[in-house]
Amino acid sequence: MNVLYFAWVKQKVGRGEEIVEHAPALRTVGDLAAMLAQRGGGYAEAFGDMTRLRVAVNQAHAGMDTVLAPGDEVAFFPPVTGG
Amino acid sequence: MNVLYFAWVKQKVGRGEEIVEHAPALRTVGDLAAMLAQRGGGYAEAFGDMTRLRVAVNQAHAGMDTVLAPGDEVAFFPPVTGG
Amino acid sequence: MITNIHIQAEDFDVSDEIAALTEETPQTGAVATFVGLVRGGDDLTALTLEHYPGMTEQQIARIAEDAARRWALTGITVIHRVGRLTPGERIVFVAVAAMHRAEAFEACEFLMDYLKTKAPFWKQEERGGAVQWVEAKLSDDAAAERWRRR
Amino acid sequence: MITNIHIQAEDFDVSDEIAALTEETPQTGAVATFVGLVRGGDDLTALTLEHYPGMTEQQIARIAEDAARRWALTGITVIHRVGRLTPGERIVFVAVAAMHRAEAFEACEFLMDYLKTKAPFWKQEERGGAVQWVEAKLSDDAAAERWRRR
Repeated sequence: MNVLYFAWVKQKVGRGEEIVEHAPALRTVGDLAAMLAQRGGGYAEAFGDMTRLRVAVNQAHAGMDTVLAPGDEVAFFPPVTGG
Repeated sequence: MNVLYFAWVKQKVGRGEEIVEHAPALRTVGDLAAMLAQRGGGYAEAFGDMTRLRVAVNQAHAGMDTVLAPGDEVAFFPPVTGG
Repeated sequence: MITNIHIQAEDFDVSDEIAALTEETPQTGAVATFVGLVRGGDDLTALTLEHYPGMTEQQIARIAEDAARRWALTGITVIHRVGRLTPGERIVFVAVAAMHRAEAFEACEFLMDYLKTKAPFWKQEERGGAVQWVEAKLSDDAAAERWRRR
Repeated sequence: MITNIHIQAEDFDVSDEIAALTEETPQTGAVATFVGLVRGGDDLTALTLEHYPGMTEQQIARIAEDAARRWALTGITVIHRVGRLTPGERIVFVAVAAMHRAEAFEACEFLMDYLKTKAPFWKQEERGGAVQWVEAKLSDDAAAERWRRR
């Protein structure tokens, strides 16, 4: 899966995107976020409080219980502040 | 008094403005309109049905019962159709 | 509050007008504008617009003052063209600058509703060879009327 | 219905954009536009905007389609700038062309409310030397929410 980060999420994890292998333990977006939080450091900061984050799967708004599949594009970002 | 005509009122009476001497018989806008209607021809056509006309005295919207004074600017025109 | 009101035969440039309105008001964050065009179709050849010089400018200035009292605005520009205009040409322009967008939108719509119904302009239509004065529309009166209740 | 959507670092010209939108739609009588500017004051030095390439364009296209279903429109242009912008610079532009003004105004405001609340853009503020991400505003959410009830 291609995992993307935007705004302060990108700054905290120190990168804009990375490849994460799909696995049975990463059934949902929530599983992926918990795994990323456990990496510690900037990841723990970014994913420590998931209420502060929004997520999209394959460029559509998604939730913590959205089920993941191999090849998915998963993006984590703060609430949008456009215009 | 300076009497102004706009749009089809101007076309019917054949002029854009004229001087009408203030007189005791022309106490109100209604008196002036009735006098103009009695001239016949285009004036009778323009002033025959006053419900089709709007009036301004000294550039402020007025009515048939608005009282006239020497030196007033009186304008007759159809309902506006701007923009 | 900057207010620009022009009744003119000449065309105008929307970018220039917005720039003139916002250059001197650094607190402006939002500009809502409206451009009215001569609508083609129905065999329309041209419109000719007439106004009441003096009264028209005065009425628009009063409406602009009213808008500035109702909403927190930083600037208003109103341009209304007169004379003969052909399909596709610009007739009317309103720009309202404000700190925030809700105020800019509301005031812009308010000004347009009043221009359409209260400002002394008269419109003549040419279709083929025939020329006819446009009748006032009730839908425009209703649009202007809703601002009274607020 | 013409739809133009651009996410770009470059500035744009409002007159050119309106002309491009109306030239091919002779039935257009009304163009409502909105220009959002970087508001000066409060020591703001600059804004930096980031977006989600691909998703942002797609979301805006969907919102434009939604607007075209709700109102009788002839064209929509949305331009949103990204990158670093200083006070007075244009950030966002929406133009809605329609036969009549009420539809143009409503759709323009609708698109702006959605751009502010739903489209994937993130804004960073520079004040003096300090840089900070802007938090989402509840007032913007409320503005977008009102369109649900219609």
